[in-house]
Amino acid sequence: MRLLVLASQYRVLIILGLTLVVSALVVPGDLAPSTLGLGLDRAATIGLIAIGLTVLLIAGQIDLSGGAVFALAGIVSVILQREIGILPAAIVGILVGAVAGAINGALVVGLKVNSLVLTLATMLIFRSLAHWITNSQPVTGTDILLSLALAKTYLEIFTIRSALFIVLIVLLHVWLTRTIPGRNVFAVGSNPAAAKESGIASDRIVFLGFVLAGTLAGLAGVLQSLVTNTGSPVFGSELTVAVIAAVVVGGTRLEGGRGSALGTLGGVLTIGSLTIAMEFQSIPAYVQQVVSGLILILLVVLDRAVTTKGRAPGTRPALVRDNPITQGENV
Amino acid sequence: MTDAAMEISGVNRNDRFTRGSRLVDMLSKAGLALAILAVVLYGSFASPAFFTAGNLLNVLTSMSIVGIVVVGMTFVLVVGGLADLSVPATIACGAILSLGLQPLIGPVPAFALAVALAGLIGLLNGVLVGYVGINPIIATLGVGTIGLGIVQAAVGGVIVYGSNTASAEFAKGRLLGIPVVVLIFLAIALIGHFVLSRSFWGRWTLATGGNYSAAEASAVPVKAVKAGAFVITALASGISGGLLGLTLQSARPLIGSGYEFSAITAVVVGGVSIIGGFGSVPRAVAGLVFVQLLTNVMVLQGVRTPVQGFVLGILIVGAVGMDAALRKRGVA
Amino acid sequence: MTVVADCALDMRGISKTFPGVKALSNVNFAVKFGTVHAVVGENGAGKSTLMKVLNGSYAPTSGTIKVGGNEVRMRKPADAQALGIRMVHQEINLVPDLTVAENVYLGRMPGKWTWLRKGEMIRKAAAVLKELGAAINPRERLGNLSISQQQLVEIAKAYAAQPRIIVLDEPTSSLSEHETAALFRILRKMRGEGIAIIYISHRLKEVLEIADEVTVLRDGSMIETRPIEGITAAEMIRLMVGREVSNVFPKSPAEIGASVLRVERIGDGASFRDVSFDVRAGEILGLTGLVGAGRTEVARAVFGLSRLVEGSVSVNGRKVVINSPSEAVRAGISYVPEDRKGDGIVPGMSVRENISLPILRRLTSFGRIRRSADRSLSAIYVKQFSISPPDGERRINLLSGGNQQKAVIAKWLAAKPAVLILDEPTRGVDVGAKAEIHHIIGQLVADGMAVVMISSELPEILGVCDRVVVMRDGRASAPLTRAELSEERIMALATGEEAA
Amino acid sequence: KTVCYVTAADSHAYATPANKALEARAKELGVEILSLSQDFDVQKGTEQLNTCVARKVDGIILWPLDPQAYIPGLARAQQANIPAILINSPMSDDAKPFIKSFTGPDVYEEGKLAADSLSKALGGKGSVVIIAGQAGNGTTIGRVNGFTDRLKETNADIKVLDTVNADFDQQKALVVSRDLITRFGDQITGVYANDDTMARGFIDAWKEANPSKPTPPIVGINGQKDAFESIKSGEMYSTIVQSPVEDGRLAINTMAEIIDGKEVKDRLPIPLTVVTKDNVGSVEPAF
Ligand SMILES: Nc1ncnc2c1ncn2[C@@H]1O[C@H](COP(=O)(O)OP(=O)(O)OP(=O)(O)O)[C@@H](O)[C@H]1O
Ligand SMILES: Nc1ncnc2c1ncn2[C@@H]1O[C@H](COP(=O)(O)OP(=O)(O)OP(=O)(O)O)[C@@H](O)[C@H]1O
Ligand SMILES: [Mg+2]
Ligand SMILES: [Mg+2]
Repeated sequence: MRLLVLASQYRVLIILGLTLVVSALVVPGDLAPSTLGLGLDRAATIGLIAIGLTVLLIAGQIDLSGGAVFALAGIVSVILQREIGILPAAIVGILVGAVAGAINGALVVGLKVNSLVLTLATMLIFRSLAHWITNSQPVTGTDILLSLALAKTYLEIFTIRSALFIVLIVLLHVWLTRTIPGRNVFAVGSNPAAAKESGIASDRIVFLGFVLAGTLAGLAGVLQSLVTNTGSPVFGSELTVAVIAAVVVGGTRLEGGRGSALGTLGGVLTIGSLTIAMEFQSIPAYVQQVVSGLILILLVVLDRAVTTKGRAPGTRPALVRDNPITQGENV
Repeated sequence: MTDAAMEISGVNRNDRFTRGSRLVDMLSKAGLALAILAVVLYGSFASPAFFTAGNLLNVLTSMSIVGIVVVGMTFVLVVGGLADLSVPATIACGAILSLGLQPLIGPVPAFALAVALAGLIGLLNGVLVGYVGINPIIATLGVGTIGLGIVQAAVGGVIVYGSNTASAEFAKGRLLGIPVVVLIFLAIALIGHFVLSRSFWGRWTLATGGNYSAAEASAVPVKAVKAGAFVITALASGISGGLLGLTLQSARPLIGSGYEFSAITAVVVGGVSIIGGFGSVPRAVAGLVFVQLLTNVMVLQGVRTPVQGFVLGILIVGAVGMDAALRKRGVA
Repeated sequence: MTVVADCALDMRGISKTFPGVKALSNVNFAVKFGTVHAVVGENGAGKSTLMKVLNGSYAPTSGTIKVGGNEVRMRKPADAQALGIRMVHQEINLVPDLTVAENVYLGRMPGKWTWLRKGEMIRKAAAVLKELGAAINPRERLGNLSISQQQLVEIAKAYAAQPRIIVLDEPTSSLSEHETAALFRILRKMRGEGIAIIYISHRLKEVLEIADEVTVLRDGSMIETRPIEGITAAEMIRLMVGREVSNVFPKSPAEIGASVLRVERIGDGASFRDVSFDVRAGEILGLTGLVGAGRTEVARAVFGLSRLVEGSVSVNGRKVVINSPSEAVRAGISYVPEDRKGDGIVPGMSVRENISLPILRRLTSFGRIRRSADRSLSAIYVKQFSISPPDGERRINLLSGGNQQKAVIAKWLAAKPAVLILDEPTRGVDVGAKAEIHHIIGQLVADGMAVVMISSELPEILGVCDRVVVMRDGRASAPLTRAELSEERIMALATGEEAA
Repeated sequence: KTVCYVTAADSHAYATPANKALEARAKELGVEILSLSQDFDVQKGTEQLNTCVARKVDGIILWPLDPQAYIPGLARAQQANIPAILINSPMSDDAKPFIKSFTGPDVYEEGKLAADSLSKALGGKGSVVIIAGQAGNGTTIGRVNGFTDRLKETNADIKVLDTVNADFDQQKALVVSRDLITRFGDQITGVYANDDTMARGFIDAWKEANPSKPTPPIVGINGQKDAFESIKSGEMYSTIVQSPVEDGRLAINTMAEIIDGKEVKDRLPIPLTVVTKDNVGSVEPAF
């Protein structure tokens, strides 16, 4: 039992280690820094969005619209390049992400509706907008050299994108564990009613959480568009699921109140290196699917096993049962 | 309050209790009917092709396949299971197997086996969600991914064609002028409605969604009930997939993608609560009718696909927002 | 803010209407600084609602509130807190995923700017908990505590905020005598500091002990405010119910028969072990002890809600293995849980649907619920227990606590059990309803049922039980017979200290 | 020698046989294939190019799903001296400097052939609907634009009533076709579907609505088996055979030549055959 609990606490490290070891065995030169850097860059897009989602999930909310915001922000940043220049266009793109997040947040807080359904709807809206303004055709940027520069690796490991991700996730870790607003996020996710009663501005926290998630999705989308010099309405359609998987593998609970930035980092890296390792082996996509699905389920089952059995058998779950993912509907 | 009840209480302390929530209650029930009516009226004015038997039958036929899934998904939402995201996998399973097995064991056994195997996927979901206690979103996402991967590996990505014309004719045919798929959908909806609103299983489903621990402490087999909702959805999707395969006479692994969102959309627009404990099959079907009619009107008006998506998105926001507002007034 | 006279709080003409219920009508309520002001009333009288209006949780439909002489408007709890008002809720309202210390300082964690000063917070929280006499580790995750421990944290949280007005809504309902005494020490200290204390309880003995003034509510209206001197429990009860309530604890006259439920050396590997007792037909067996002694866990394990790892259970002389509540029901065991909101009711369902839930299968033919059987079942119990309002179709969460409790008991009687386990059946239930519940229990044993009653309230245990088992730290004492029963004896067994 | 093959998908009616043919041929040539599947996700593909570069392979065969997005990745391959060619779908002209060749069917050309075929069927006069694939998808864009451009070019008196997306999905095509038929009814004198699967959807919808009326001339693309049946029975007018086997083999053959240091043409089309009732007996279906 002890072992299981330990295994679950450090599961991300264990899996990450296992993945690296296995891939080192099967892939020639996998542990070379450049390959690691590749995995990291691969993980950066998922990772940036995962940062926002980690906060939201801890606060008991979810955002399914990240992939669509990703596409929309990228498109805007590319379209505007010709009009206002690359950097301003990029900033506007990120702002689009922020605004999209603000819309999500305002609707969830204002209408007091379940965020799962709401962001399902806004996902549709943002995705439709992306198709609408591009007439469903991909759009092209002005400067391909910039793309090349952005994708360059420094110190053999970091691209600008992956370095940004690492910095942000470390910041997130400090914020979540060491600051009062960070702790309040947990309170809001764990028991919204109690948080409210205690004078915590839960609505504001939830709203800002959505803004953060939108902004980061926007940032990731803008970076992606700069790196590929393209904005496309179909970008990011597979992203949301991967991001949720990464965050959950990292031990953040979908019901709110529990989670950590470092866990998310581990989850993102795990998924990144797993993909690279499997790709190096030329494993067919559907086998990759089966493997990722199995890992996801096994991890969550393990988590269940230790959180229910880790406590003395027979003890019952906490009295406060408000499920925060459902927050909003019956306040 | 009935007169008899008044008599029992005898005392007048009970005039504190009134039935203030009735109006709101009605409004939340009638809201959707009004919305459907509005769409029908608008459609009839805007497009001469709309209010024709042919078009309405088209709408009905188009919604039947997803409608069968909607019936199952209602159970998932009511039992507090959030959503079943493995529907694309179960539909693919139903479609591919019901066609692929035809040459081996004949059309009817193939169909039955396809539905049964889809049910098995549902059982896996159910065990993970109901017995192991995993969040349904994650469990069905994972199981769906695995299922779809296996299906793809099994058929190697190629299209599976039907080989039995009789079954194809049956699935595409009509009975008394009504397409067979529509009849099957209606039958399944009726059964679903009966089970949810009249049978002990339905009461258990509502109780489990309403308060899991209280239901457990009331000797309701909550785990089985929760698992059951996923099995029901998987069986429904299996049937839906099988019918889809038969009508199209071809099936690909990705044949069912998008059906999970359409089904959830319909159920939610129908006002079924995503936190569970509340909802009915007619409501979900009404949600489906509304969405389908609206889409149809837009198509007939030549509205472009992205704009349709945009409108639909706004609509869902409106629907859930209104539902939440009404519910808040109805019962605090 | 200048304090006008000693009037801490003055609520005038407060009304509050919920859809379907007028919870408060034109209530006037004033509290002075440096006093303990008790509020009593039957279940559903509107006590909690009045306090939630004061706390900013509910906006009043009409009326004015003056705090410290100034008129205020409160839109949310934070507004009330800014005015120095703190409330300990009837229902526990804490964050399970944060630590105890973080809960105590929830919403006002100490720190410069936004950095969290964890060490300081834990130190302070430990001090407050110690003062309350609660042995709780401030670093522990709150969700791992028992209800009563959580209740203590809830009190600590309000106390640590150093309020000017503190509202305690049935704070002792899940506390033992020992912890109640510690709480009263603190309350007296706070009174000495000039804090206004509003104290809601159904335990009139406590009210007489601690309060300076008492306000009685009935059916949403203020009946009277009086100084505590010169008022008796009987008088308070008369004001509350508007009639005389004679025998609060009726002794059971039933004839004792054969042993119905016998548990032998059971244990769950964690919260209790080596517990043995038996209950006979027509007998009420009391199960008491301090908070967290493991009574609830025993009951839940016997009922199949959690696992037994050792020992045996037999009903009517036959050994039974029970792994789920439905097996328990089949074996003839019913269990009324202590946590009504969490385990007792399905809030979205009507009283009728709640009552028929455990025995639904018996009301169905070919899977279909027989509507008439369903209706008549609930009608019988609504009438028999005079559930108010007497309408089986009303959603159960719109009923007051006591009426909900009656419906939950009805639910379990409908299962026609051989033995009924009641876990704190009268917790947070008013005197009138309490007497009714005791009356119902009396009837049941008279009809030959065996009853196990878990209660923390000694007078209740002494009043109704034929034999009493005392638990301490997961172990059970040998049963005490009526002749051996006394408050001192029970406390000695419960605390492990020899009686003086 | 190792060649990185970034394919559109592992599991797809067209891609799977193309992949198989490519890999089989590679074995014959003694080339090792590192096959990466994008699963129709452009972003994944752009990142997979980096994996290829990191693996230091000897050549890259890319199945692009977007006209632009892969350019930076291809540029990086070029910096690493890895030759790259495109299979199946074209990219924009900006990509030219970074690739050695493009082998595969010309989707734009397919659109043009379809326009000619439908023109012929309609005698140069009529009004048609286009059932297009996924919005934003390169193949869709090529096939639609080739068609409409060609109609303009030839000044045909053919009006496009509407273009709707059905995502290369038969069921979606069935649904949109029902609506098209309700909306335009007899105005529809011809149909152009971006692939045979969707053509099938239209046929089913037509038969539902007008059980006794013959279908208008329908032109599809791909040359699937069931399309051949439909052409034989007269339900469809024509399709364009584009053989996935040819597609795969040509790509790896070309790459092998490049690795051997030979010069290759920058555009190597696979043959496209328009199949109508006249030649349906003599042509092999694509899959
Ligand atoms: N949120 C609500 N919505 C509807 N009715 C409510 C609500 N809260 C309370 N009520 C009703 O208002 C009345 C007063 O309830 P309240 O909780 O204030 O009683 P109480 O005196 O605290 O009773 P108890 O002793 O059982 O706690 C009851 O009839 C109750 O059913
Ligand atoms: N929600 C919970 N989570 C974890 N452990 C719990 C929980 N509730 C109780 N426990 C533990 O179970 C043991 C027995 O508690 P139990 O609730 O059975 O005692 P009790 O005598 O019924 O007291 P009370 O009901 O007054 O709290 C205690 O050690 C307690 O800490
Ligand atoms: Mg109360
Ligand atoms: Mg207890």
